[in-house]
Amino acid sequence: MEPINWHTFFFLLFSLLAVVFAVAVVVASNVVRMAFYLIMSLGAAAGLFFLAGADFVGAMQLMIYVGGTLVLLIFGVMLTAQGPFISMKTRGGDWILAALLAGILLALLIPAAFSVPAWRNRATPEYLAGVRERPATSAPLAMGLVGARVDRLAEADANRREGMAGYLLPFEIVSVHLLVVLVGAAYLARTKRRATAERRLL
Amino acid sequence: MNEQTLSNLLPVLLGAAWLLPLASFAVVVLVGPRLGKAGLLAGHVATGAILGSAVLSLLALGAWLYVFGFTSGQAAHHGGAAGEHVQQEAEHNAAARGRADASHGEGGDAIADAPEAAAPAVAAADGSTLSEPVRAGKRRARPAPMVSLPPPVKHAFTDDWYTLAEFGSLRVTISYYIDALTVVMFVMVSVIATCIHFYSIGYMHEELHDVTDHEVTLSDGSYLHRRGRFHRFFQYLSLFCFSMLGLVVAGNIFMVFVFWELVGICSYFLIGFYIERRSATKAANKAFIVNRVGDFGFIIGLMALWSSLGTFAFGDVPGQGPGIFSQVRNPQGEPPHALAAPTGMVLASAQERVAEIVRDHFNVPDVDPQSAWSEAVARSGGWRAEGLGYGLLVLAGLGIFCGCVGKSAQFPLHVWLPDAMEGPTPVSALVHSATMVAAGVYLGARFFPVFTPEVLLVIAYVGAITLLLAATIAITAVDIKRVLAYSTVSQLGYMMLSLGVGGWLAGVFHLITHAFFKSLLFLGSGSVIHACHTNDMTRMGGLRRKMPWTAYTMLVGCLAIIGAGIPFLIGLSGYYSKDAILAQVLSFRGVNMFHGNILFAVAAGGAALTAFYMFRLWYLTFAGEPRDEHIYEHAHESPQIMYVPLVILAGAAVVAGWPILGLTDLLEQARPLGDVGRGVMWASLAYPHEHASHAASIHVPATLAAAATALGGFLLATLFYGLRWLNPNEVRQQFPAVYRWLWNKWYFDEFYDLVFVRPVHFVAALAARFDRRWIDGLIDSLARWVRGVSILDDVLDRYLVDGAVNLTADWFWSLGRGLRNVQTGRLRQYVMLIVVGAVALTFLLEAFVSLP
Amino acid sequence: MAAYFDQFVPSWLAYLAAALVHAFLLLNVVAVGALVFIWAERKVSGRIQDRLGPTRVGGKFGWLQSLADGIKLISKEDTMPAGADRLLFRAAPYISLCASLCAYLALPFSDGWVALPVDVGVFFILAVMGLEVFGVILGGYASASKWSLFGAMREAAQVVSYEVPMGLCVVVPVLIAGQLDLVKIGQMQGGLFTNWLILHDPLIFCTFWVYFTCATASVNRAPFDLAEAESELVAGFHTEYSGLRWSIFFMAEYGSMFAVSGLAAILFFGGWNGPLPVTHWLGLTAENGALAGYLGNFLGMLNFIGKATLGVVFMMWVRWTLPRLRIDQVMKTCLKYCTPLAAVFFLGAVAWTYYLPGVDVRSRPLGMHYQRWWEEAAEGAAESERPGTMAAAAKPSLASFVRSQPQVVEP
Amino acid sequence: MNLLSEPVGVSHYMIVGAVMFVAGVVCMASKRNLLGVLMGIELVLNGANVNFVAFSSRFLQSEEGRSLGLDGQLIAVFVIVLAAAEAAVALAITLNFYNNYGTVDVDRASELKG
Repeated sequence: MEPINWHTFFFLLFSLLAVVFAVAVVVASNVVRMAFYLIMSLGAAAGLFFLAGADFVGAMQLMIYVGGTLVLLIFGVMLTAQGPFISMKTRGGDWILAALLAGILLALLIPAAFSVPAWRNRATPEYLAGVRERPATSAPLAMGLVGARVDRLAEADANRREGMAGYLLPFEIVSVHLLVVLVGAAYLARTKRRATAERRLL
Repeated sequence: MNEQTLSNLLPVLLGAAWLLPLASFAVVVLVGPRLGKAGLLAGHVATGAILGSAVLSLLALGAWLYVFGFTSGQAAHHGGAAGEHVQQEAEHNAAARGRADASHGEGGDAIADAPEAAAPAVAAADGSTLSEPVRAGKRRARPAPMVSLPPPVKHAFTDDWYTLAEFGSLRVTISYYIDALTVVMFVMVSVIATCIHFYSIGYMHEELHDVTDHEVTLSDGSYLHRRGRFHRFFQYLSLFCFSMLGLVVAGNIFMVFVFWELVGICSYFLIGFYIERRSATKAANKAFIVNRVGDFGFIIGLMALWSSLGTFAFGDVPGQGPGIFSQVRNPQGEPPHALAAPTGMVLASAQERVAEIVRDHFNVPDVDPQSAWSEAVARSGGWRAEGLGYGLLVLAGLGIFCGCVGKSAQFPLHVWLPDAMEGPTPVSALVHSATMVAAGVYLGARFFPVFTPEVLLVIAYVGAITLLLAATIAITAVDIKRVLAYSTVSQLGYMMLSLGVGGWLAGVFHLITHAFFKSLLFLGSGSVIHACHTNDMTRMGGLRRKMPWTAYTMLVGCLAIIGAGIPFLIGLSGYYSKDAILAQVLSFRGVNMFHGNILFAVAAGGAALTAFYMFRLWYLTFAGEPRDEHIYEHAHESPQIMYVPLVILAGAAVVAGWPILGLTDLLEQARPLGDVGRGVMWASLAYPHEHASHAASIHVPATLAAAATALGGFLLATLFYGLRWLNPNEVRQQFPAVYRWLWNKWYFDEFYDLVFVRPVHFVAALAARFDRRWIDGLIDSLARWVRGVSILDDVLDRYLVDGAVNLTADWFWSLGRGLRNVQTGRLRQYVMLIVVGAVALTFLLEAFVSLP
Repeated sequence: MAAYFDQFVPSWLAYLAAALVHAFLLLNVVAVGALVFIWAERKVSGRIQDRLGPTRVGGKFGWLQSLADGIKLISKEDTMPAGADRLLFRAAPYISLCASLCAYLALPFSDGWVALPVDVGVFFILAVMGLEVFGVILGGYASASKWSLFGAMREAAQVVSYEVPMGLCVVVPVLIAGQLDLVKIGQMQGGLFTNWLILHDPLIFCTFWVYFTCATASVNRAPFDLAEAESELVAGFHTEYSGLRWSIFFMAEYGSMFAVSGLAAILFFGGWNGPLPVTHWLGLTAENGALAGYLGNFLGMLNFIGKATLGVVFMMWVRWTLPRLRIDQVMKTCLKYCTPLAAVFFLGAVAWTYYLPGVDVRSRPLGMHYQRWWEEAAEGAAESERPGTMAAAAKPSLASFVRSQPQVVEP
Repeated sequence: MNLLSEPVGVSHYMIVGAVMFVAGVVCMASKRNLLGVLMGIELVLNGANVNFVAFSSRFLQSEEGRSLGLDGQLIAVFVIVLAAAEAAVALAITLNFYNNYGTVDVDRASELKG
């Protein structure tokens, strides 16, 4: 019996969770349950990120994405706890169309995942032994965001050491974008009028 | 300080004094309503500005006195009629006697001493010089003092401040002409205006908040309710002062005209201040339109002057040609400053002869065309002797005087002034004393050297008619302000009469003194109206107990206007000036018996009437028992800010004429150079020198006549209204026709209505009918034609152009209708389409693009 | 440990066994800790209210009171409302407990004694602790009771709001340390207590109090326990829960309390480093042999647990001292006071480290030092036989980027 | 146990990403609930993130230097941040939608229908 590769084991575990809960999101009709499944799926994806060595992205995924989805969940509860909207069943025809679509897309994407030979090559134990156990990711990431690519300093390939400019400008743009979005969202979400009987009839 | 410094200093001082009210006007126009509560500060700004003007004017006066003192080289011998000058007078009389002795038989110089005796001699005398020999005789008779006398000089500074435009020889400039008259007028205008400004702050306080005008009834029966216009009132006052000061300081006749019109428009604004009242707007319109009639003559005079003289300037502006005065009265002539038709006018009148000369010169080759002009000028002396050009001079004088008639409300155009009482009372005071009507007399005085004897006689008659007319109307008037208005007209008649009989100094002197006591009287009447809320004297009475300050200051004003005083000793200001006028008329009578008799009778009668109606006013208002208890109950003394100016003005009214103050001496410095001379058209018309009136033989009877008439009028008024021994109603019933005649103001308004307004309406109706029938018809037919064309155009547009556009639009419409089926608005469908599109794109890329 | 087991059993089994042992230990820490804290809570509340608290079970101090409670809870009937969403109702307590436990994955108990040495430990703990509210919401919703739903919504609003100032507060020590790795942050504060970050500057001192307030609120403790306000909502989100499921919620709560207190201990109070470097003086360091290192670490762990327990006791003290706030007061406290304060402290700390880089009171951890990642990178570049131009050229330009980072000097 | 003992590669991650992506797309396409559509979007974005992280990982490559390095993680971070922004706006729109229509059924929102 070959020794269990724990990395693979956890990959399988998390990927299974992610995939199953993603499909569960599609299948479920209760909004709160959908949100629950979604959080599970996203959490599992965060686990996949940790496995891939992207600690910071994983933590961020947990914090922001899952936190954001949490709010979604609350919305779901608030908007649907009254009863009549708990389940908006998808019609059968839609299911068939969606399944067809999913089939076509999967048929397109899965061959694409294996189409590049380099992507199929796995890390050898020798190579992994050379890679340090847990690379520091947060600080280089932060430096990259403020404009310095310190992770490229130790790059062997001289070509890849070129262009060490980081992501300062995108970072600034995203910051401003976020601010604008928050203000806009706050503005949009103001209570302007209640739904009237006439509006409901529309 | 010397004359040079003064010539630099005065334009600055007076220019600043002139522009301060303009600055205030600008400030109030721009930010008026926001100045203080409801614009209260606007009043303070305007008052501060005019106060500044007054201070600057007084500074200018002080500077002038510092340099020139009270005497001038021209009038060293002049003295007043009062006791302080007895010694001087004696000297003067001695001189005159000496003169008479020395130059007896030499023509008109004898008139100075014995007018009646000398009159035939004068009439027969040579017309070339009349008054000049007086001076000449004096020189001969009293060589010692004569030698010490400097040559005739008049201190006047003139220059341009700014040249607005230059069209060929025409220079339109902002210039100044400053002599003693200008300075005195500045002081008078600014001081009185200052008093009136202060008074107005109190009088106009109602305008600080919303006003309900009980004299304006709206269509729904309610009274008009409007916002207060305090700041606007002061805005107009500032502009008014600016205009008047500009008129006074003006150095050319064009500038005078501009400010003349500005004064007119300001009075229009102020008379129509209560714009919602129909009577106010009508009065404002009347004032404005009647003034336009006078201005029409003014413009004719202006054109006559400029077209022949080529200049607007009064004096000789450095660097330019001679001014109007120098051209009319050539300083280098023989005798100097004698009135003669100027060369320009002579040439203008002799156009045909000049044309002949020019033709001759052009026919001869090799001759400079310019020489034609030189020759014409050389020959102009002969033409002048033929009398050419003199008519133009008379025309110019009459034209200018027309302006004065309009502005000073003289006989044919006097109708606007009583109606102008519709304005607020401080405005009446300003209009009647210092600004509007003073402008006319001021212009007459300023243009005095240009007036020929014929013109002056017209002026004298116009003044006399006005005087009598207004005085008689004033007897029956019951509106307190109207009485004062007619009194003003009457006094203006006095001034014009004085100017007309050659009494330049007396006229100007009366202008100044009258300004003080008339503004006093008007402000007093304003105070009464403020207290009683009515203008009707018949409803007043006994008010002196309620408002002593007003009553007794007004009493001072009445005494001043009737010329009260102890003969030969002392009197109020009116005493001196009216005395001087009567003396002047008497002096004139000495050489022109016929005219003189008429004019003196009118003047003396007018003096009596003045005393009568003024004291009628005072008794009716302040004395006796109250006739309307309600009004009496509510009457009250005005606030301090209103009666303090009254007191100040009363003080001025008392002392302004006192010889010790030297006002006449100061004015004498501004006397136009040269004498009036003798008429050319009416050769019998001769003018004595003004100083001839100082002779005791003229002076004493004049004083006595003035005192007697004033006393008579006063006594009559006292009998009727003070002591009530006589009943005015009985008199009224006895002479109903006369009463009606006077009550209806000699039917002038009706006459004008009949003679001018109705015909104009008739002609206008005719013109309107012509307009409607023919011109409108023509235009209507044109319009119909255009309409036909446009209908055709419309058809083309609708069916051809619109058709093409609509076709295109329909096409796109159907296209859009087809496409909208794709837009289902269903989110999920879109998502699916996106995915399908992405998949299709991938397959297409796979199929047609070779990926690396 | 896996290597140790590998000697006896197949490799995969060895890893499994090691994992199980780790998990058992962790679970015990939480479960036993919860038992102890519940007992302590009763005693503390008793003392504060001038009572004795439990005295009967297990001796004079009632040591076994919690155990007795546990047995009682296990024996109770497990009820579920008829309208409940059965799946979510069951899952909710475990989700809360999982989230609480996950925090311990990255919480170092001593130098290097951490289950999962994550590079972003602080961040990780905050993230997974935020998930605890998830279970509360699901439980509240699934109970199909309006009291539960209200409690859950309150909890959601409160926790989501308090995460903001809490994150801002945590960033301040992180900023000064230049690290997200809890182990390294702890190592930095070795030596005398003056090296503790709370004494680094006045701003971080103030930050601690804001952090503690927010932490109290985020673990749903009084005076911020609106979700279970018994005076208004019966029992809040756990109204319909009973028995073991109910107790699991409480285990999660006490676990979270300990976790946030531990985080505070590491971030502000030097973690496992004592006020005085006793272990160094005794020579109990890794240089003097594995056993000495192990002993030193063990002492450090006791130290750390003591500090965290102090924090928990402090929370209890607060709970029995202060009255409960209204929900609007809770939100106001967060949005109007804590968030601006934390933001100001954050900016102040940035300015402090930027303008006073020389005032660096951070530890010279006696005998220990750590390297900056960029120094490591530069060294790596030099070692790998490549021309050092890149690294040499990079250094000065990088220095300009990192002016705010205090330079490390060799002790 | 070949599956368990073999190390994983980028392709494995990509399959997981693809499944999440497709699940998200299907969710968007089939859910009538606006919140469900939002969840689909989250899934789609997350599927993409999985790929980015996989490309950036050094553990999934056969040799040093093939990975995308930190760029992949940075892009993933940006995606997460933008997803958060998107969620905020989308939730605000949802709230408005609910206020206006009294429901969150996207099929009822057909005012944009041509």
